[in-house]
Amino acid sequence: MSDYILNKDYFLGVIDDLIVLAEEKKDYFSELDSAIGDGDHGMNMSIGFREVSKNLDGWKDEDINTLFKNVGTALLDKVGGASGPLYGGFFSKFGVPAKGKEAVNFDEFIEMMEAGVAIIEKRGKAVVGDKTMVDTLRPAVDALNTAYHQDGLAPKEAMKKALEVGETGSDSTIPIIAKKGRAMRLGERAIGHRDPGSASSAAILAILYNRMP
Amino acid sequence: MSDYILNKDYFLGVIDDLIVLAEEKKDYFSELDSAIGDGDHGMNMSIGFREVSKNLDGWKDEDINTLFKNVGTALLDKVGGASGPLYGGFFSKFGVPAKGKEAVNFDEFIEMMEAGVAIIEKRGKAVVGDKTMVDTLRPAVDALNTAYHQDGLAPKEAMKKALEVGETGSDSTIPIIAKKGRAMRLGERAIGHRDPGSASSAAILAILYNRMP
Amino acid sequence: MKRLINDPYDVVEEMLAGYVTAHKDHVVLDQTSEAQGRVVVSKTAKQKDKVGVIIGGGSGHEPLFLGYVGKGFADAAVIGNINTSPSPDPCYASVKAIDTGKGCIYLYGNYAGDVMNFDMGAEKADEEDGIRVETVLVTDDVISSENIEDRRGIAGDFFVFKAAGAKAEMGGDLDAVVAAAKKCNDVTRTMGVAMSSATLPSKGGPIFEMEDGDMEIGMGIHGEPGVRRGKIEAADKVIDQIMEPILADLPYQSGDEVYVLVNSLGATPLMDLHICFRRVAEILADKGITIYKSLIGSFASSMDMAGMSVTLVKLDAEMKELLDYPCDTPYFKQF
Amino acid sequence: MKRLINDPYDVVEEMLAGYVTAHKDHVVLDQTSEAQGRVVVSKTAKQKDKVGVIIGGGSGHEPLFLGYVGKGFADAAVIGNINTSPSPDPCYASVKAIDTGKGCIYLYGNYAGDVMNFDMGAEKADEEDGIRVETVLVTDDVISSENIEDRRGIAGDFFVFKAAGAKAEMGGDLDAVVAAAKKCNDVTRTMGVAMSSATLPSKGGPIFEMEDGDMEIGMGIHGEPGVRRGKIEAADKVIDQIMEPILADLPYQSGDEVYVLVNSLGATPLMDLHICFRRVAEILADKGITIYKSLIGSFASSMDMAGMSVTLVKLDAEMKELLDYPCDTPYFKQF
Ligand SMILES: Nc1ncnc2c1ncn2[C@@H]1O[C@H](COP(=O)(O)OP(=O)(O)O)[C@@H](O)[C@H]1O
Ligand SMILES: Nc1ncnc2c1ncn2[C@@H]1O[C@H](COP(=O)(O)OP(=O)(O)O)[C@@H](O)[C@H]1O
Ligand SMILES: [Mg+2]
Ligand SMILES: [Mg+2]
Ligand SMILES: [Mg+2]
Ligand SMILES: [Mg+2]
Repeated sequence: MSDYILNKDYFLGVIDDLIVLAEEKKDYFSELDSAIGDGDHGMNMSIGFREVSKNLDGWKDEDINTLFKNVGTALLDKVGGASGPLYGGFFSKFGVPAKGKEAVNFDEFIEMMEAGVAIIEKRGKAVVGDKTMVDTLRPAVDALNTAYHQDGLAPKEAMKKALEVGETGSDSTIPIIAKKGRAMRLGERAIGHRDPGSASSAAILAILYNRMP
Repeated sequence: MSDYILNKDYFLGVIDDLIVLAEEKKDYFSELDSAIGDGDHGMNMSIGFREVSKNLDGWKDEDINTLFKNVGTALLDKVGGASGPLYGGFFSKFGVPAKGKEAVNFDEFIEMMEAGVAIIEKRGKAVVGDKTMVDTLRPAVDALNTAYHQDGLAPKEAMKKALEVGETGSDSTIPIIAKKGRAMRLGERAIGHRDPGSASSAAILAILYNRMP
Repeated sequence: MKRLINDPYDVVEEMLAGYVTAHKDHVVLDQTSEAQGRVVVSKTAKQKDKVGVIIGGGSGHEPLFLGYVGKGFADAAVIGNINTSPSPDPCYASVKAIDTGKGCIYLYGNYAGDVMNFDMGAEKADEEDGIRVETVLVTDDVISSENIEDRRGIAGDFFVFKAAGAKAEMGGDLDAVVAAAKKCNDVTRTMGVAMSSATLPSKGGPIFEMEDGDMEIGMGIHGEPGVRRGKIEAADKVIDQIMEPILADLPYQSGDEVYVLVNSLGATPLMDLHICFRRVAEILADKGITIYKSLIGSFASSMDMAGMSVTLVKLDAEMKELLDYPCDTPYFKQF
Repeated sequence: MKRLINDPYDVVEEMLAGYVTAHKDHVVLDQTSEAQGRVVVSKTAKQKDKVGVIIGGGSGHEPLFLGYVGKGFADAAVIGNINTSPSPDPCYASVKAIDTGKGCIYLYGNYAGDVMNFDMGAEKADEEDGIRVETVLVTDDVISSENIEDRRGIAGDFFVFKAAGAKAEMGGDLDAVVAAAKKCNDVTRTMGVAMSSATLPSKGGPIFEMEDGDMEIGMGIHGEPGVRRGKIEAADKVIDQIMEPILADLPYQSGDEVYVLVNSLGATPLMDLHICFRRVAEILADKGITIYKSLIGSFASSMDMAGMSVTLVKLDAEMKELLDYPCDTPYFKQF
């Protein structure tokens, strides 16, 4: 057990960065979605995080669990589509291991990550190799676990490793066909294009990493 | 009275040239109509003269009157719009002074021209200055009369004069507003554009002139 | 060009062949030689003695005109080439096809070409068959002229045809049908905006060039230029500019009732039309004008032109009865 | 972009505001907080005890879905953002708004996002209110997968919804309504072609670039890529390429009867649709397949996308009865 602590300021900072990300990468995510989907992944993220941004002030005194439950509910309610329930689920479950808390240690943080990714897998029924956000997130969380618990890396180093693995996971969606989501009907035509959800997931990992003390 | 004769070969040659004109100038006439009308004057002429072309072989043994009545009826039936009844009327009446004849002298030819233009004026109720085909045809026919009967020019010279006056008449449609046809609703916005019907009329005059022996 | 056609010289004939097959329960094509394959006749025509209602004009405005042939609306439509009035013989043939001895009415938008051709058809019906044919021209486009009788007919056609069709179905004589059509035309005003040209099959391209992002206020449904060109603005601002001349053109008072048509010229989606309608409704509510009913869709198009128009019909009890009267056509049903 | 909108983030709310005002005789917007302003409810909902029929999906396909809410068709439509499934709470709210104790059916096109959200809505209805909600996914797009259950739903939605709506109106129980919807889906096949992308309001431009003069066979109604891109060909050739996979996918014999829908994705005019229909009819006649009825227009769009689709429904007596059953909605009426 370490004395490495991620407090509410960290998580509020993450949410701030997510709000900025959703605006700044809107066109990029939509562009990726245009090639193999319906061109709205950026707009979906933007709609969701605008709703978060609108309400965030009222949530700042809540514990980490309630804070992220609110974020998740905002995404779930406002976005729809595939990414609404998936990211909505991610954030709704992300806070659960931090119930009633104002700060978490790194073990708890890893539990949070696992809880978030697990609900995405459950709802979307996708596995690694299906060309979805799971291709980023599952290997990243597994790497986080291994790096921290097995290889004994320091928290931020472990998260750096997770990010790298997640980014590689996103890259790995490029040369393959899709087995889930809109792109699954494209067959060979999906080859050569990065999955948009895998890209937004990698960007979320980057924020979680960059904000770490 | 002169011994200058326009025989059926002349008129058949004119019809041949009109068929070629309608194809070759299709885009030009439509282009003019795009600016101040609905962009179809070339297509209308083409539809009409394709019908003439399709049936012409069967009409070649008819007298000049029947020949042109058939041309006029083809235009009237197939074209519609403004130019259908106007040019349809022109050709239907053009042959009347040549009823039962295989050739006409130049007096008769002038009567034919007058008959054709008169029905356009009657049907369209336009006068010179309204920015229509009348701006070409009325001054041209008047000039033809004057040049031949008053100034004593030779037939082909008189027709040359008529063509020049007709072309000037078409030019005169450019700087004015329209009082008839689709362009009448444009007010000032019609200024600077040649009336498409005045252009096709000038082209018809040119054929009548060029084919003259 | 983004059109699905075969030979551009065949578009009208092929469209009609498709139309009468698809809508065989409602219409047939007049087979007489004079009709030239251009007269769409209601299967209910001549089923009872009534004034014959004939509408028509150029093609490329579908569902106008042929879409409104059927019981309680028009008995026949005469179909011209694209953007071009039909020729006189089909106009004449349509009378022969539907007259039951009570005379006929020609209804169409006020364009020089249509007037010449239909007038010749009416003359022939009078001279050859002694059938009385009256004409009412639709002149709803407020922006096309100061003088009402010089204005052209656009989406307001729909209402004028509907009113006349209802009056005829109700058993009105020719004078009464003419009066109903005129009355409806008198209270109907339209104005439109275009954001692109239609694609002319013969040209394989647009009638005229329009920069992407430009709009033209007051453009006609054949692509005739409008009153001014500018950058596309927010929907609400565009609607404000359309509503102002419409409302200014007829005296309106608080408490008046209107029928509203928000019409797509082709490529403007129902999403945008409803956003625009929302603004129309706000403006009318502001002025105390009540919306009796609304129609939102493509009722008078210009093929694939991007753009729309707003039509208001000022209502009284008679006009409501006429516009509400049942009818059954392929593109407008009301029971 | 050639669209008439205000703030792109407001398009759906403004469209709905316009919609419920324009079609106030037919629908209301559910005012509960769970509905989030995204549930369009028929005025006839709950008027009699019957199975509740709920349709829905992303916006931008109008008149799908909201246009088919009304008597004898759908009791409610749940409306998502553009090209995006609605979220779970409105799906749930729609059940609460219309259930009469006989259970409800969710009907929508087979897309991962829709399945997730509607499933969560159904779970909530079961858990919180014990209301049974069944789901039938529409999978009519022949070209989208070899496996029927992986195919997406496009214009065939219309028929599947109609069949279920009729069965519910006729008094069928939930199992019967599910069976009717499934049976209709089993005999419905669609294929489409696109010649442009729709304009995404959020982007102010097309979802993807397409060269003018290109077409994409098999493209989805959200702009999902199709099976191949090529130059636009003559309408008859394009229809031949569409009809072949449709007819090959279900066993047809001479003497079979079909309902035909030739659907515009937005910017393809009725003129072209009828030219295309003409070819469809020729092909069917060649094979001895009889056209029972035809619909030609924009029934499931992709905003201003240029393109069209052909849908065939293979009919038996039951399917005819269901599809002919009276209904009254803003965008489809049958009496
Ligand atoms: N079944 C699934 N499981 C996991 N992720 C999925 C699934 N379906 C889609 N996704 C992810 O969602 C992304 C698309 O999100 P978005 O464009 O916002 O939604 P939509 O596909 O409804 O338009 C895809 O790129 C993919 O990463
Ligand atoms: N009332 C009229 N009198 C004389 N010529 C007219 C009249 N109306 C239109 N025209 C002529 O017809 C031409 C347009 O012909 P065309 O484009 O073929 O028909 P439409 O206007 O029906 O599309 C105009 O350029 C003008 O010269
Ligand atoms: Mg998407
Ligand atoms: Mg013209
Ligand atoms: Mg014309
Ligand atoms: Mg989407």
